[in-house]
Amino acid sequence: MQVTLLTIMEVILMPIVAFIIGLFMVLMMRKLAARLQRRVGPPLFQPLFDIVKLYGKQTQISHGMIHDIGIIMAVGGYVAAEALLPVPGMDGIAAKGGLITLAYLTMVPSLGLALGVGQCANPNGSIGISRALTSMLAYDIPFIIVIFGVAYQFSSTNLVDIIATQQAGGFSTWGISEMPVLAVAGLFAMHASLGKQPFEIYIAPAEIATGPMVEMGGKFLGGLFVMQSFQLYTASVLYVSLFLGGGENWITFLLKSFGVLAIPVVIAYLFPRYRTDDLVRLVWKWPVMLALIGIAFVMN
Amino acid sequence: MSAAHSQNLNVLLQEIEGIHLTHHNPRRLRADIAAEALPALLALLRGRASYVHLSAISCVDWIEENQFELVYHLWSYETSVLISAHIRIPREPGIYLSVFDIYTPAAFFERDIHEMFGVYFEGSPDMSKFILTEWNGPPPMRKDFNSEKWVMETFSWQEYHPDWLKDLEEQGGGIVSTPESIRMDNK
Amino acid sequence: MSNTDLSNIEVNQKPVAKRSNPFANVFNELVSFCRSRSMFMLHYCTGCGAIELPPAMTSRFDMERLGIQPMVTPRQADILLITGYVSIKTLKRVILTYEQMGAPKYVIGICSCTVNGGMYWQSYATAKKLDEYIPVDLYIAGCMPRPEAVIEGLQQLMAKIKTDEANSWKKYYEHYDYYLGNQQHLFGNNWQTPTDIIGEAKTYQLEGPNTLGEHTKILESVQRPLEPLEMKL
Amino acid sequence: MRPENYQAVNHPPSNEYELNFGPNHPGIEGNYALKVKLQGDTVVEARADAGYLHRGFEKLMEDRLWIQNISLVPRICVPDPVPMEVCYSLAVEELAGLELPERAQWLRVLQLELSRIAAHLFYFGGHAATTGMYTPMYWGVADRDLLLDLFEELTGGRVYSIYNMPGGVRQDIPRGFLQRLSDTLDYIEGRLKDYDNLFFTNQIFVKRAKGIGIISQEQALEWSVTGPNLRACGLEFDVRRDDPYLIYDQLKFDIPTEHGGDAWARTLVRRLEMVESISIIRQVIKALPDIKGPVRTPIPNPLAWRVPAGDSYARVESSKGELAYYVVSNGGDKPYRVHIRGPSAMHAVQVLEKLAVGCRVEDVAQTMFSLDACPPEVDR
Repeated sequence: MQVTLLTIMEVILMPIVAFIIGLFMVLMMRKLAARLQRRVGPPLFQPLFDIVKLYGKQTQISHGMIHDIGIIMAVGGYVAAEALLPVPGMDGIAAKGGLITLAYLTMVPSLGLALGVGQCANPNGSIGISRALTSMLAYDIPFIIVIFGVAYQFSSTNLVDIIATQQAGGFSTWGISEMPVLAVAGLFAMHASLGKQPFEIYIAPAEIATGPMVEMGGKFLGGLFVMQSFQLYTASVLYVSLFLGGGENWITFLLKSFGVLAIPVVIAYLFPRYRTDDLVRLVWKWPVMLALIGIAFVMN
Repeated sequence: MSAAHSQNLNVLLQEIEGIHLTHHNPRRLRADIAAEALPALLALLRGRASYVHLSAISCVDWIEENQFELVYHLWSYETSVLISAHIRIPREPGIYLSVFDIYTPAAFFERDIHEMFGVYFEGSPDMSKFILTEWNGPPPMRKDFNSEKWVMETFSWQEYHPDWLKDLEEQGGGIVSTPESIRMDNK
Repeated sequence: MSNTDLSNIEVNQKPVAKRSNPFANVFNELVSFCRSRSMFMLHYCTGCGAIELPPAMTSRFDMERLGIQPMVTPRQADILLITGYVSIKTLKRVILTYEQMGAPKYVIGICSCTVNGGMYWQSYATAKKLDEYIPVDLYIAGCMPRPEAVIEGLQQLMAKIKTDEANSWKKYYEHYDYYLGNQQHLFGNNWQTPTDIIGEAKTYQLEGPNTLGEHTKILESVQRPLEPLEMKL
Repeated sequence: MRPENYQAVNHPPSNEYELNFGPNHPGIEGNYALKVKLQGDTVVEARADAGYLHRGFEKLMEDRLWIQNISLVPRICVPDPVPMEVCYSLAVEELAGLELPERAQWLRVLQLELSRIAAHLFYFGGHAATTGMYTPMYWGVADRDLLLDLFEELTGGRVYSIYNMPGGVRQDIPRGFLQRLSDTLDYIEGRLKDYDNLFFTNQIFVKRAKGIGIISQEQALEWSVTGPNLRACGLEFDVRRDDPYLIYDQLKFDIPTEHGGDAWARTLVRRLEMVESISIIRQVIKALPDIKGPVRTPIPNPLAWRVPAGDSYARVESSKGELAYYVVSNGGDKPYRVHIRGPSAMHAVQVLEKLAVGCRVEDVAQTMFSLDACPPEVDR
């Protein structure tokens, strides 16, 4: 009974922790961008101000039931995913869920967004969401191969086990030193899943006026901002869990996850975006090839 | 410009009847011709004198003479002389031939002149409204359209009566003539 | 053109019921504070003033340190920056844009042209007083105002938002008849926008005595009904 | 129950649909619209829609004094205002037969080239932003601001300087200005390396820009494309050299050309032009201290100044192409007619409409920005 209560507490607490860390990740992203662009950047609590303000809008322009549900799905998918991502001291239901469930859950937000945006009937939104699904199709293939490789290496799809194995052996058993090629492919897939340049085809303000976000205002946009902070958190923590041995304690956990996230963010602000077909061609070529080579090494 | 080029050009231009040439300076040549002869002149310049660049078509409304003046500015990348061909057409009905078949960019200028002056160009590919799609009045660039009068009839103005002005007025000063009266006095 | 001058009319504040819960006020104040510290602006490049916004946004003056960032579509934005003279063709789009924004929304008129026509006062193509067509919170005069002036103006707006004084968007609902009348005067009586302002005013209880009037009657007589949208994916 | 804020759009089922670029869209330069018809991802038809920035300049100028119009003309092209003033002044000077002092000519060249650099920096930023790369935009606009500071010091105005007037320029340079100018140029030249690393040699950018919006040389001549866009097609033509005005015939400069005729070539031409402009300003800095004399030919009472009847056509190379003023006087105190040939009027309407067809929707904005269209010049 006690264990179950603790689990429930953890399941409630983990998304909240994820949200707070995610907000700081958004802040880090914007600060890094500002430093690269030779300016000061936003104040410390800017991401929170944005979200509170958006939820405090007095007229909320909804486009119907599905529009509302779509946003809930987009945020909910990530909230559920957070409970499956172990953090130091809290495992949540990670031991029961496993990697495969997590991989499925990270796809739910895109589908939810597609539902919600479809209701808006804005051509920019429709193009944007079709691009988002295209890019999901592109990066999911290396992502799944990488997950398969990791699961094969550690003979488990249980994230708790995977982290424990890596922590037990120290740096030499970390995913990144055991399977470096897969780690590179994983970084690629993670960058693409964040939707930042050069993979930012579905926001693309100059082309389709921010695509899926085009009709979103007030709490809907707020929902997307919340989703973004969850997205950054999920991607970096998943990568840390798979390849960098998870967090031994909170300090190393935060260092690792922020450090991993800094790589795609810095790259993002130095490159333009690809065209849609170029992106698919690129992602299906290099990360997939790397992932397959990596898997060949793992299986040896 | 070399002397040979200039010689050639002068010989060529003499083929057009009733042409009157004036040299402003070595690189500007003004040609006054009859409206009927213009297409022949342009075809000649483009076909045989390397004048491939139509710089602009300007329209001037000479309301007192009841005429529109159309000016075709042409430039040759080889001779480096700009020829301005001036023609006059009657203000009513204000119809002229398009030179789109000789110079493609004419389409833009003719469309522009059509909506600003109301001159219709026969044979131009597109004479629909472009800039003034929300405008229902007469062609605004005509001299008989008074923009200021239209503005005064249509719009009202912001009151500007700050505190420092009120203070001045209490002391017997202030604005003697309003901006509106000055504006209308000018006319 | 209707003669009432709205520039001095205050928005009639509805008496707010005193709430016993002390946290209710805290929450309202938090929201106002966040509103003032996070302003998403939609800068409609209606004119020359648009050229001084990139400097204000980019590395040298960096608006983002004040929490101001550019947004792309009206739905996402809080502030509509009208940067310069508004030609009649643009004015239609400005009104459409303004109506699509989610309240609370603020309008800043940059450049002298939005105040009184500026140096184009004679021009047949530009509208003269912006606040006849949409309510304006703040003007930043100058031809064109420097980036410092733009940022200063935005900071003044921030101060107004923080104390809940920037309420011009309510004026649009409460005096819709006046604004609609001026719009009809310029665009003709067939003018209508896809946004149902009267319906919104009713839904959010922002109706005032002047929401409906002779001009809205004209609107009702020419209005094509808005059809519900079919769901499609 | 919330009010529904949309209108149903009942199109027949089809894979063709329309998309509006603009007038308020980040992929559009200024207040301008492009309606495109898409088939899948490919544009099958594009229509430009201008007039959002129309102020009726030509009409306004007929109502104002010759000298008053100087404050009106720079507003026609906001990113690159100086050529407008210079061109108008040149046209009026030709009409009035005013002799331009030599020092004023050098000062005008100085401003023209400064303005060209500023406009090109703005262009790079905008072009990079259409491809989703914002850092060059942040850098470019901030570096352009340094040039605006110089303008402010020289003329008193950041963007609209209103410094040129018929007969010369308003005042001489401030003390120490040339040194500060030279320092700023050194800084900008040093920064060009950073831009090269970040932007001009960025492989993804090159991949995106190459092959976009190709104009062949024949097409360019047929459509009257001018300026850097023409030079990107391989034709070496520059009004500064081939129809020289001011003292450009005494200056040494190259005319960079490229042969692709695509967005990449157009970007590269402008990048090379910036270097040429810097070298021109350096020549001016070197020569200016030795040129003595007034900076302005006095004109009679400007409020009652009557310019002799006649017409003149002045041309200037602006950063966008060939800019021309056709000014007609009937001997009055106001111009009888002014016609402005904005350089973008050609490539922002006709050329863009043609180039956009066959483009993918990703490349529409980039095509427009690579042409460096300036909508207020189209609308006037």
